[in-house]
Amino acid sequence: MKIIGLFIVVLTGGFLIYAAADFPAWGDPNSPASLHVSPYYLETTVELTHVPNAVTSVVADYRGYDTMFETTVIFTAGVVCFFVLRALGRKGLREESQERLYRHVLTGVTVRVKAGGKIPESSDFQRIDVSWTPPDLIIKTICRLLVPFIQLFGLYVICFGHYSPGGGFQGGVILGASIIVYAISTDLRSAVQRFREKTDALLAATGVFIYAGTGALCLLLGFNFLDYHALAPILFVDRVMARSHGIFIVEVGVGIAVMSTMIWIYNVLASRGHYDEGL
Amino acid sequence: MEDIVQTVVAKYNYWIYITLMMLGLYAMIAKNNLIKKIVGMNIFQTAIILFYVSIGVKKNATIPIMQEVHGHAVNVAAYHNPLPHVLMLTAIVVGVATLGVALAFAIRIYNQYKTLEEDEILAQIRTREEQMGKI
Amino acid sequence: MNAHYPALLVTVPLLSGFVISTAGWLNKRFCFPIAVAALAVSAFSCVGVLLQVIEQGAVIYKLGAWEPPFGIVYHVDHLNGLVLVVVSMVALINLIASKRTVQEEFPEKLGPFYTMYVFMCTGLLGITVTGDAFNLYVLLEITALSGYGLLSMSNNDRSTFATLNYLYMGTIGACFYLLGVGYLYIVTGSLNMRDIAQILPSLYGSKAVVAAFIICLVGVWAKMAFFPLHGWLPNAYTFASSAASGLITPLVTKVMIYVMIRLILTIFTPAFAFSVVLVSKPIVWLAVIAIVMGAVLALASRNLKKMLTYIVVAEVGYMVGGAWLGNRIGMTGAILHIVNDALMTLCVFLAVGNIVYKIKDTGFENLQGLFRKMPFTMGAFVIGAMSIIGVPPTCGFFSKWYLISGGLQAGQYGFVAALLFSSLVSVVLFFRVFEIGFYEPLADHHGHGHSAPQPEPQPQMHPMMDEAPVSMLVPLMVVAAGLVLVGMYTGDIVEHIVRFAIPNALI
Amino acid sequence: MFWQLDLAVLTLVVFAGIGSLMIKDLLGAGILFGAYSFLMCLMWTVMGAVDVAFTEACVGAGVSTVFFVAAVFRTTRRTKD
Repeated sequence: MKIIGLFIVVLTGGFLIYAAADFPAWGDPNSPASLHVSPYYLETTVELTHVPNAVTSVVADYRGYDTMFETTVIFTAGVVCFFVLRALGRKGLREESQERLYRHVLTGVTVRVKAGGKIPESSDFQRIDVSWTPPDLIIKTICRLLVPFIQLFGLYVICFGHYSPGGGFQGGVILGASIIVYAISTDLRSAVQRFREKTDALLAATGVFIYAGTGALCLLLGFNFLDYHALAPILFVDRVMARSHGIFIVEVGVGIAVMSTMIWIYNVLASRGHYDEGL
Repeated sequence: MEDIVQTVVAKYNYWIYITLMMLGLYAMIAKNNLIKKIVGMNIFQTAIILFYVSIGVKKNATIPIMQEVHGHAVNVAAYHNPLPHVLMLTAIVVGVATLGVALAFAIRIYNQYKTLEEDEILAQIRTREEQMGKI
Repeated sequence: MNAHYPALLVTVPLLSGFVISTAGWLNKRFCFPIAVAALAVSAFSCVGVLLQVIEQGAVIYKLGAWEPPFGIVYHVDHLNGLVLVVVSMVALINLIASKRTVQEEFPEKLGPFYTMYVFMCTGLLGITVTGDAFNLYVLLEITALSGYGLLSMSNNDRSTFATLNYLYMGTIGACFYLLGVGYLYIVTGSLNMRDIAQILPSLYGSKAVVAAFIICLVGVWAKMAFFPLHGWLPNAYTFASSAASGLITPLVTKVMIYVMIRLILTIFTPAFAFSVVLVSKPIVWLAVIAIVMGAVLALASRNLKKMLTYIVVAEVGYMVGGAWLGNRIGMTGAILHIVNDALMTLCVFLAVGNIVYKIKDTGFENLQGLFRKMPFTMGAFVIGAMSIIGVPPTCGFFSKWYLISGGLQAGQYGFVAALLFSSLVSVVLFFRVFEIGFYEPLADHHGHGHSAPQPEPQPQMHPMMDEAPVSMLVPLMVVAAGLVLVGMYTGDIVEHIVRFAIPNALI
Repeated sequence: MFWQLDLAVLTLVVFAGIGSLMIKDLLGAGILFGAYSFLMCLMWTVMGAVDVAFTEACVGAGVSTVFFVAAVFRTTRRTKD
């Protein structure tokens, strides 16, 4: 296999290098790629959409249709991970049918409960992971302190995408990362308690639905799909600002979808689909 | 000397992207471990992203965020080409989506076969089939 | 609303996907009806847009109202209009036919299953309808990801590993396509297919354009399982659940062949593909090897479903070879075969789905006495098999006829011989199945507990008929009838649709 | 922009990529892949693709690495190659 692999790789690489000889020089401002379509975006982004960041305006407006599917790709990935790994119902393992560990908080004694066993109803017993390490005060405190700031930054990135690098996708990932950090620093169960799986899945669907629904709304108002001009009478602004606001609405949708999907995928992967024990 | 350096620099990005891409492709074909293959797959994808980003570069230009707000015409040559950046945002997202799905499959396969090595999995499948055939 | 058909046919399934996903968490009963409604609307729009195309020529839809080279446009002409109708119909029929098996296999995960199902359809329809090279890539990934999800879960525990291999291959394919688009972009600066086609003629000498063409082709071949890159297909499709293989087997390879034809005809134009790059002869020979290999491997397999997947590999060879013959008749045959092959693959896979539903396994040793047990299913299976073999009243005959005459006209006798050889092998293959199912006596031991062994009073008069439920039989019958109907109206399809799908430059 | 720096980072990227494929420990491979992504993100910042770099910093160096670590934690660190 290694020899075949090497052969294919050398062949393909040689072919690509051979073809690269005809490329325009790196960084040439007069290359065809820089002259044909892209100047239009740079010239008209402020004039037509009021968005100085050309990348944001192209992502969410000129080529917004791509981005809608891009968000759908992420959502699909979440659905597929859930579908493949998540253990549910009779095929899946209910909590009682599994061996699990509890810790008696007052004495520090660890109790192993065999499959099918029950624990006395008492708040003294705390469920712990199989590979449990005592909670580290420093890590726990710092992560708790950090989480709100990470979230604030994520919101800033989503809202300020018009004027600086960033936007719905990056902000969404940062927001998702804040919950993931919380899940890692404490344990998965307490993170899931704050952000339930159902909420998560519904939010993910809602986020993408906001995007596609905005497009469909434009269509219902008699314009083409995703033509944000249509939103002008609803948002009480002129047509150019309508584009700007349309981009913002869409970015928020992307942010929500990406955030929830990232958390969803992490939870499913880290708990092997059981949603009980994480990293 | 300056000229040679210039020509190397002019296409250096393209050589690197081809190197990385071949690295990823080789890992996907020749590596035995499923997670290593997934790493190779991601290297393969980032190499293509590097290629696209290299297309968008203009010398002595700045990031594609407009500075003058109103009035005079935009000097296009002063800003990098935004279109490849847009395309690659999508490609990165697709990359992480594929990564998540691939890892989910890897975990599921590990649950079934208790190994991530391709040859060991294939051996297990073969023994199982032989047993099925006998029974 | 008429003007919005091209947008509706993609976005209605897309939007329904989110609703289905939500319904999966709230009330699972609604998942199936929503999916049916969405795909029905989509199929209706597809037919509507095809009628528009036949009446008034190509339909252009600007998404976000941006002008073509700057924004994304949908460009529906006769070629993709035809493929759209086929894709949406096949998806709808399989959805209805597979309701029961899905409910039994994934009772807890109906929501995710139907979400992935409609996303798969969205992706396939989007690939077909789009006029933008990069948009095609994104949709390719949606199709691929939801396809991995659908294929990976089944009662067979080998499916996940087979799907992971498909994922590696599929990612390589998609990345190569993306790279090819990048090569095109670096020399033309455009992503719109028709815009690229206008810029390209002045660049025919460029090595980068040739490289772009070949890289795109290799990527698409990896996705359609063309001969040297076909390794992932048989396992991934064999071990999948019936509902998933009924959707994916007929459609994914065909849509990828559509993409290849679109590359040849629209982006690079026939003049470039057949005259500037001299690769058509080697590709036809590769197709010959694909056909022969597919036929031989099908002969060697002892499982009905696996045998059919190898036939799919051979059929891919038919279409790639036909498209690369470089003449009008061959191209007509290839386009016609996209339609016919989608239908006949659907037919046989629905029949296999019914068989799996009743006897759980498709190994040859379990098929004994099937004709007596499931006469309607096997009747439809026979029609599908006849079509694959190429027996006249069914549609398979006509496309094969076009392919053979195209091969003769181009002087590619190897291709003609491979087609005839593969037809002969198909005869052997299917008659072996018929023989097992028809003549051999009903084995005693294969009741899986659903019918208690009791003395049969009149075994001859009342054979143990144990047919699949009506909800699975009716769609199968519809498809089988469709095979004959499409065969009868082949002349009209060629006259009114396929003829206009091929540019006049191709003689 | 210094092209020397550029070349150095590009070369480092290749080494990080090779390293993540050669190392005989899957956790290490995941972490090195994170380093690779981060270097890549530096490259793209230098090239002026700030949005892409930002995304890669969040996704490639951040979430992807976490996914890798989670998957390795739930499977095994052992690898033969």
